[in-house]
Amino acid sequence: MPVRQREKPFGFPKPETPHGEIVILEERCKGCGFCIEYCPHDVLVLSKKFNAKGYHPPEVVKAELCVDCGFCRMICPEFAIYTYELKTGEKP
Amino acid sequence: MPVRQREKPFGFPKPETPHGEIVILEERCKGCGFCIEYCPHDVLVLSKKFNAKGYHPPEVVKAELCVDCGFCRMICPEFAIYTYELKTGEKP
Amino acid sequence: MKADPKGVLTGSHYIDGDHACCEGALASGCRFVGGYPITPSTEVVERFARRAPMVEGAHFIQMEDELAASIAIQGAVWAGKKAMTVTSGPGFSLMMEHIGLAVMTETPCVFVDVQRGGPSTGLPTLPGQADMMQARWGSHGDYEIIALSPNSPQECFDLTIDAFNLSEQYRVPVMFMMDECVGHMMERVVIPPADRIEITPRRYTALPPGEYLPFKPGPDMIPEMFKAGDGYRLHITGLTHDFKGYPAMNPEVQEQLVRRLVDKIRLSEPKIRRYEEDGVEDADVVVVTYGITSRVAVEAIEAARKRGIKVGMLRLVVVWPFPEPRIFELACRGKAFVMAEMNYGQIFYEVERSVRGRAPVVLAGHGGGTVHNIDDIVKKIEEAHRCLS
Amino acid sequence: MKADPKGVLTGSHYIDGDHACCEGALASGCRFVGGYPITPSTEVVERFARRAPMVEGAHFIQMEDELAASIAIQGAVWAGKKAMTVTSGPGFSLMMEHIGLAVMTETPCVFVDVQRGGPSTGLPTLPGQADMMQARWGSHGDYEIIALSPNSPQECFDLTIDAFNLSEQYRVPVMFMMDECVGHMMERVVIPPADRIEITPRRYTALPPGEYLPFKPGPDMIPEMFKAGDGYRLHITGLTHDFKGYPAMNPEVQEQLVRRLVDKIRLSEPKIRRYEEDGVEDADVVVVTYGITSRVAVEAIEAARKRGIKVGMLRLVVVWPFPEPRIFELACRGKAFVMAEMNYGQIFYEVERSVRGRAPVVLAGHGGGTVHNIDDIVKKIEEAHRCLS
Amino acid sequence: MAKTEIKIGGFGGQGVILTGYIIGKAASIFDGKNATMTQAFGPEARGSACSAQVIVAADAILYPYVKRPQIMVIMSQEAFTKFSPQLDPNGMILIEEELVDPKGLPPTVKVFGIPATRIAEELGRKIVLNIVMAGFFTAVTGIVSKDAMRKAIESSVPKGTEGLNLLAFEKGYEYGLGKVQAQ
Amino acid sequence: MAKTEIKIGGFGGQGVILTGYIIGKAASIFDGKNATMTQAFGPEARGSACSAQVIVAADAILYPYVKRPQIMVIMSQEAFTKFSPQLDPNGMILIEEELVDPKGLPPTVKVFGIPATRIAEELGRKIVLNIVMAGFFTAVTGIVSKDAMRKAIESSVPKGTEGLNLLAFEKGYEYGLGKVQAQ
Amino acid sequence: MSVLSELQKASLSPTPDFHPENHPMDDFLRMDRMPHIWCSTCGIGVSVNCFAKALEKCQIPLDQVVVVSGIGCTGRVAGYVKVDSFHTTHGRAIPFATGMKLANPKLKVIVFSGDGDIIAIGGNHFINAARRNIDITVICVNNFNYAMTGGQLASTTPEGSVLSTSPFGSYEFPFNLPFLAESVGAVYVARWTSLHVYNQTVSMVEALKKPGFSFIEVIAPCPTIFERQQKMGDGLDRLRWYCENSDIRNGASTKDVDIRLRDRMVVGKFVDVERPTYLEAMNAHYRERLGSKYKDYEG
Amino acid sequence: MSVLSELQKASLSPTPDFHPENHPMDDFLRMDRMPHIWCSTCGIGVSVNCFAKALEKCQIPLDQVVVVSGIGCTGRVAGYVKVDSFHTTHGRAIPFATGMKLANPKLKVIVFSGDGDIIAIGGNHFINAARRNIDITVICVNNFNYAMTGGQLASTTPEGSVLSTSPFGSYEFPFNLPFLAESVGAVYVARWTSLHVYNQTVSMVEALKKPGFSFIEVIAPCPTIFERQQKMGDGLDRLRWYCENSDIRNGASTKDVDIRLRDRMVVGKFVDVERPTYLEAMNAHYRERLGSKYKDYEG
Ligand SMILES: Cc1ncc(C[n+]2csc(CCOP(=O)(O)OP(=O)(O)O)c2C)c(N)n1
Ligand SMILES: Cc1ncc(C[n+]2csc(CCOP(=O)(O)OP(=O)(O)O)c2C)c(N)n1
Ligand code: SF4
Ligand code: SF4
Ligand code: SF4
Ligand code: SF4
Ligand code: SF4
Ligand code: SF4
Ligand SMILES: [Mg+2]
Ligand SMILES: [Mg+2]
Repeated sequence: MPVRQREKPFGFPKPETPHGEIVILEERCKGCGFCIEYCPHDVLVLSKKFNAKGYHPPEVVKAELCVDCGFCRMICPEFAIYTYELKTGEKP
Repeated sequence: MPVRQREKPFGFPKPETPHGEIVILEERCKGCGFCIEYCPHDVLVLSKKFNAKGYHPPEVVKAELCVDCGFCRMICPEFAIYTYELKTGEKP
Repeated sequence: MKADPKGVLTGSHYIDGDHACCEGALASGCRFVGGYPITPSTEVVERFARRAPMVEGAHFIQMEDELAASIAIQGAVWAGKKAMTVTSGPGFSLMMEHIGLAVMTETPCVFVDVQRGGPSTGLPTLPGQADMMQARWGSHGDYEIIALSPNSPQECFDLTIDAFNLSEQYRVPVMFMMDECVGHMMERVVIPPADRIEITPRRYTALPPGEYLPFKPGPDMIPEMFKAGDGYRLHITGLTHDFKGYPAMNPEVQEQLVRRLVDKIRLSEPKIRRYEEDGVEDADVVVVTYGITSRVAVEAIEAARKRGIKVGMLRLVVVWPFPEPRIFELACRGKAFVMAEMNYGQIFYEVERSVRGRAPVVLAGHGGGTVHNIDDIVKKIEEAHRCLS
Repeated sequence: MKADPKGVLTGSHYIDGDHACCEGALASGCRFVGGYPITPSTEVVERFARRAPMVEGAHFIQMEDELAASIAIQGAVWAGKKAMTVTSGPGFSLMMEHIGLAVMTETPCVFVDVQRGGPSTGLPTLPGQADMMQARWGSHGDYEIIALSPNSPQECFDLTIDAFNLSEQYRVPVMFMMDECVGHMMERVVIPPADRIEITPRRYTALPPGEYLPFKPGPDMIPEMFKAGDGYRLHITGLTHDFKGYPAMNPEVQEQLVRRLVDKIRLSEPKIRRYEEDGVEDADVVVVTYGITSRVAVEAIEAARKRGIKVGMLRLVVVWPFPEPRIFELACRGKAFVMAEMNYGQIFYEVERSVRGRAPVVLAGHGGGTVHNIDDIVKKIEEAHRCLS
Repeated sequence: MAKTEIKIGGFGGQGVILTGYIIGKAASIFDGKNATMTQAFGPEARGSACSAQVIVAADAILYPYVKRPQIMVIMSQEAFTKFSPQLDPNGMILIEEELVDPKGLPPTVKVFGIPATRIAEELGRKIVLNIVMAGFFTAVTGIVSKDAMRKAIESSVPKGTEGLNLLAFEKGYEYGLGKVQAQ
Repeated sequence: MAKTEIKIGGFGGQGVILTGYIIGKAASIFDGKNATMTQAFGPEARGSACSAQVIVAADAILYPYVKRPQIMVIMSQEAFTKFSPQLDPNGMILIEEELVDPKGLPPTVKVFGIPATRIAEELGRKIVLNIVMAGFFTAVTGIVSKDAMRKAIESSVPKGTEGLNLLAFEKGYEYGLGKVQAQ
Repeated sequence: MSVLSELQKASLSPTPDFHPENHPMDDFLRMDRMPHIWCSTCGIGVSVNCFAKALEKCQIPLDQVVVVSGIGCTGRVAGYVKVDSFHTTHGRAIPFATGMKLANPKLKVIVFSGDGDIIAIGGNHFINAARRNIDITVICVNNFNYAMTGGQLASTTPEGSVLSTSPFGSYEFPFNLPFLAESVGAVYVARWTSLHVYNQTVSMVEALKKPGFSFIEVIAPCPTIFERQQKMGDGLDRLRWYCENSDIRNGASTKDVDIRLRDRMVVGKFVDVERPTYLEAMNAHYRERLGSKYKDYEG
Repeated sequence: MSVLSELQKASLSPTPDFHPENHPMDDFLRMDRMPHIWCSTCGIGVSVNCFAKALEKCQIPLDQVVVVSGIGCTGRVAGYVKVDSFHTTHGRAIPFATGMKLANPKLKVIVFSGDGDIIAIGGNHFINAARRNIDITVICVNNFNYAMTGGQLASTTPEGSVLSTSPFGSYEFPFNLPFLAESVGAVYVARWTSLHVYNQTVSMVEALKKPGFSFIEVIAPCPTIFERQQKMGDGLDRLRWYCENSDIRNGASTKDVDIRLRDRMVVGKFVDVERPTYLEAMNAHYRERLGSKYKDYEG
């Protein structure tokens, strides 16, 4: 895989400090992998499990690194993932 | 009437030396006056007479000045006028 | 509902059918015209273009082609306006796809076709009546429309109002089938005061968002309407759709939807029906006709009467749906028919069908370019009369 | 004339109706297709696009829309090619103006319409038979065309050749009315050797420039043709035109020209006529049908026969011009009719008209989306049978 | 009065159509009769029409075109050549006498001439020649009332030109009266 | 043999349509029977069809669609759920046994399973699972001849892949023979 | 790029009626029609997502928003967004939208459709609406082919692409859409790929706010057809390709931004100019010509 | 400008069968249809004259020349030129010509029609034929209106023009045709007025000789409608106006050549670039892809 040029070509902003909580609506997912590939902090990986449609939804592996940048949400063609800001120390 | 800017805006070539004989097909003419207005040597004028369609065809007044430049022919929307080159001294 | 006085040019006017049609549209509340020039219909939009800036809420736009004109009006209708487009044969042909869209989405709107000689570019400045079957069958798929045919500038005014009203009543595109002769002929046109003009308002739903289903038919088979911007946030599609308006591509929904689209007009034929009869009751021969030809036919009928033939006339005002039951009834009473129209047989076939073999039907037709020669109709009346004996 | 072997893919193939239609076109000498994709017709042009580079002189172009496709082929025809365009309902609606042009200029060409469910976008991937009247009446002005309807991939091949041949014979656009079911169904298609395929050559004039008049009818009412580039330097127009091809906008020339355009087909109906009958002679009920429905109807007929009703079938191969005389003849012999078609009554009206009240006619119709339910046809057969008693 | 068929011909720019329109309007709106006006169009519609036809009748008018005009108003020689054969042999023809030479008419036809262009020019606007002609028509034919014609003109010509046009009308009308009395 | 109705179901990418096509072609072109194949399309035509229907008969086939299949070839659970209720209770069903759990069938139905995907994978190209299935179908149903199927495959798969495909066919065929003999 | 950082901040925090099983944009979608028909790794859904976000950012009441589509995979967008939405005929979304906008200028009208729809069959409407500067936003998902009908050549297909009607590769030259749009007077023209979700969203916000004819071209993967036929992998592979091969050049001359099948691709905001809209021009014109007789047209 | 001086020299001398009552171009005209319908001082006839001359210059055998028109005053050109000539439907001359040219590439196909025809209703065909670089020459007589139908607003009508559907003056922006043509890939683009007869002719010669889609816009008076409605006098007055107000700027950037009703106007040859034609590209492409199996398509 080529070197990722995240900052430049598609110009999303510098990660900020907030910490994000990730919600994955697994049944909607079509396993495209967009969110996984382009999360700037590699928070997500492809899970092994299948959803009812037969796709592998993403799985959160480094929850603590999520900065609530929203990229995963924006790039998901299925409206299947989103994040929201967690106040420091908060756990939903 | 404004000063004529013949050479420039519509860029027709410098008159050359040959002498032209003018043929006017009066019955075709719709008296637009284009040939008269734009003959570089003012060879033509509007005649007083009417053709069958009720238009005044042009009339040659300074035959000797015609240089067979062909402009009158080219601008006539009715294919009603043309010229041809006369060898020096020739009269058709 | 009464007409909005803003659009009504009350008074007596000496104008042609095209201009009268425009005034009829304005009187009936039409506030959007999407047009594309074509002889002999252009005067309709030319007048609208001139009148629009002075009539509040009215807008005219000349679109880039007839495809655009015939769908721009549908956008305007769903935004809340009453709207029409205006054309002649070649442009009408280009509008066929969008007539189908209006049928499928039940968009009330009016298509004016000022008929000239065809086919193709044909006779652009001369009259024809050969788009009558096209008005009924020109788009793909099964459907029904309503078509009216005026025979004078006055009727161009009056019937344009009816066209808009029927369109709103049945949520169906209405074809207003003029012809060059009626369109370009000047006569006195009397425009009544606004409060004497009856207008059918759009059948907007009173149900709140959430309860309202945009394609659920009412008791008369017709669903109520909404408009964009009113908070319903609904979907309209030319695909086969269910009550919600959602695409549902299966034979069952197709049957439910398209059968209703067809039946809402077919079953209402007795209510939509409109024709004028003269001397039909004791006639031996009935001349069926419409539009400008109906005026010429009257002279032919008078001539034939002078020759001792009992002739009556049935003039179709509403041509589609066709008053098949009435024709059949007359046929059963032993009358012969002459169909007088400016074509080589269009509504003629409907008459032939409707008589069910009970009566001879003779066509007095020609290719257009001018109105009938009176003698030609008289000859056909005689021919039909001979068939009776 | 025999087919050019270059275009003939002799052999047995397992292909669908769309592909077979393409092969039929190639076999009949079609060397130009102007297309625009639309389900369920696209496979015809896809195949042509793939085949063209290997068949000398063949060219495929995908135009920017159906308007363009339907006139590009006419340009190609006047440059000497045999040509067709291919579409489905919505695209067919857009082609209506150019069908009129082809009629008026007597341009031989083929319009393939693979019918789907309508109106409007309707049911894009499901079958319909509701463009049949449109094929006849969809353009403005009066005219006649020829329309064929195949009921299997094999016929998609065979009848496409007939379509081209008729088109050349009569100098008229021919409508090839397939449907989604036939278009997408795979069956064995046997393509004979080229020397067993009969091709009608274009009827080019043998007269030299100067003597030849491009619209002077021959003895069969059909003028001979020329092509661009052959030195005739002639003019072709969609305006009403005289023998020279010059615009002549008056009722007399209109009558001469358009009546001939209509009559050259109407009067040739006995020659163009093509239908298949099965068990009609001693039947009480005749099922009239065409296209895919004719196959379903056979099963219904068998079922009805089992119930003791004498049923026959008349399958229209050529739908337009309609074989009115034959229907009338059968009606006179006391038979009842069931019209089985995938719509709410189109050719049904023609049958109704043709029987002239001599026979009951029952419609077995539905809105499309799938073929008929066999029982539904059987019920209609029973209904028709009851009418007889 | 049964039905009077009128045909007006001339060349483009003479206001032929407007003349027909004014006559039709006068008869139908202000005289309470019926009047149907039609015009001939050239190819498509470039305003090249050069003849107008008006039918005036007390009863409803059915057939829309003029078949055999009883009255012709002719303003150019070309129009004369083209249209005069259609004239009812017992009809009358009104001509712009300086532009039209009415040769070859049956002797039964009544001919009335007026130098309308010259009169119009004298009024300063050649363009009103058709209104002069309309005045002449009113006086000579009596088909429409003078009052109706004046109203029709007033309501049909561009704002600001009513005075001039009514003057032109009166000139033509007077000229016509003179002619009629002379006969 | 009267008429045999066959339905093939699976998910996109399994080559469902090609399987149907090969069976139809084998029967109609190489076995001299008649065979009509149709397929279900999704919205418009994006190749999302996931079922193919084949009717095989000695006589002419009229009604084009499968009404009550006697044979089903099912390669996904979704397809099983959707289509199996249509199966003739006296029919047979061929399944990709690692992908389909054939629950709820009437006891009269004959079920034949094959791990077609695994066999295909063993051949190095998962994509030939449908050809494995076709071999299995040939052996189990006997509707088409082996020879015809081989010819149909040879003339339908991309050039250069004939060998692999025929191998896959044979694997499926052998597996099928074994199953049949076992019963 | 202030909108961008704003966008960033808008990343939401849970509200009192927070239901984790719903997506914050569910309100904007017709959930009763989900799942949508778009294939896995197709780019259309991404643009719908961006569009939802952009609408939220613009704070235009959804009741006033209208989405108009033609026919095609992208044409299905109108069916999924829960605003008043119209799925018209193939190629004619723009004139429908024109009629709608002019009939009620208070509506915010967006045309969302495919390349074939907007610029092949619909080309004439595109150029004329831009010329008139009708106040609508056109979002064109350019997947270089007619996807819905199974993948044919489009007016935007890069030379050399294999499609069902160009089975040996296409030899037609495609349109350079930004150049075309600029030449006919669009006041706002941008191009992004499906990967450029922030930029896409920012452009949508800018376009929605800008009076006049704004145009956004989104280069999107159609893995089922286009990428498969070109052997370019799936949509994810294609996003990776976009990532490596697209150069953001805001303000680039539109003349220079044509697309070749395997060359680097220029994206960015290319045009952002001021010009009175059709209705502004009309009202100004009538006010001047007709004076006080004229009341401004407001629908 | 060598063609120009050539043109000059071509001024003819009497041939043995010289009949002074015939015009040297009579052979090129359908004399049995004369007089044509065009009004006095209309510019259309001037362009036909130039076209006749250009054809003569190119020495293309007239038997191979085809003129295709749509519907309109200019659309009547096809009816008067004595070559194979096709008067098609409104707006569709270009696709007809496309079919003809592709069916027989030996033909020299010229589309001669009006602005409304070619770029209002026919806009989609114009842009797509240019994009494909179909080898035809399009001569568009731009009289700023739909003349044949009595003078309505067109897509080329300069703002402020009074026409029957813009009775108080138009408020739409017109197309800048050279800019549009360039943006979609026309290989040759020039604009002249009816007064520029030599330049027009030279451009026609160049366009006819140039393989690919060439486009010539001729600004022409329509005295009967356009000039009359704008109170600009007759065609002669308008020629005088052109004379004073047009600047020849060959090679001007097409972006800068838009036309305003009463402003100076730029004329000239703006674009002259090389690009393989549709058929050249196709043949090259197939040769490469299909190798010796492929025989060049020649009609
Ligand atoms: C008049 C008409 N012609 C053709 C079609 C068939 N059709 C449906 S969608 C489509 C093309 C869609 O392409 P595009 O707009 O690029 O959308 P995509 O599917 O690629 O998103 C076509 C040709 C149609 N529905 N109507
Ligand atoms: C489908 C269709 N729509 C409209 C018309 C009417 N029509 C004929 S010519 C014309 C416009 C001609 O304008 P242009 O091309 O500029 O030619 P001009 O007359 O100005 O030379 C129109 C709209 C038609 N013939 N066909
Ligand atoms: S919001 Fe999404 S993309 Fe951003 S860091 Fe968190 S998981 Fe990764
Ligand atoms: S972007 Fe959405 S659909 Fe794609 S893998 Fe992530 S959650 Fe699933
Ligand atoms: S050729 Fe014509 S324009 Fe030239 S000088 Fe002679 S008369 Fe004048
Ligand atoms: S240019 Fe021709 S038509 Fe005009 S005045 Fe001269 S000869 Fe007559
Ligand atoms: S076919 Fe292509 S454009 Fe359509 S939904 Fe699938 S991937 Fe997307
Ligand atoms: S109307 Fe205009 S364009 Fe037509 S011929 Fe007359 S002057 Fe020329
Ligand atoms: Mg696309
Ligand atoms: Mg023009």
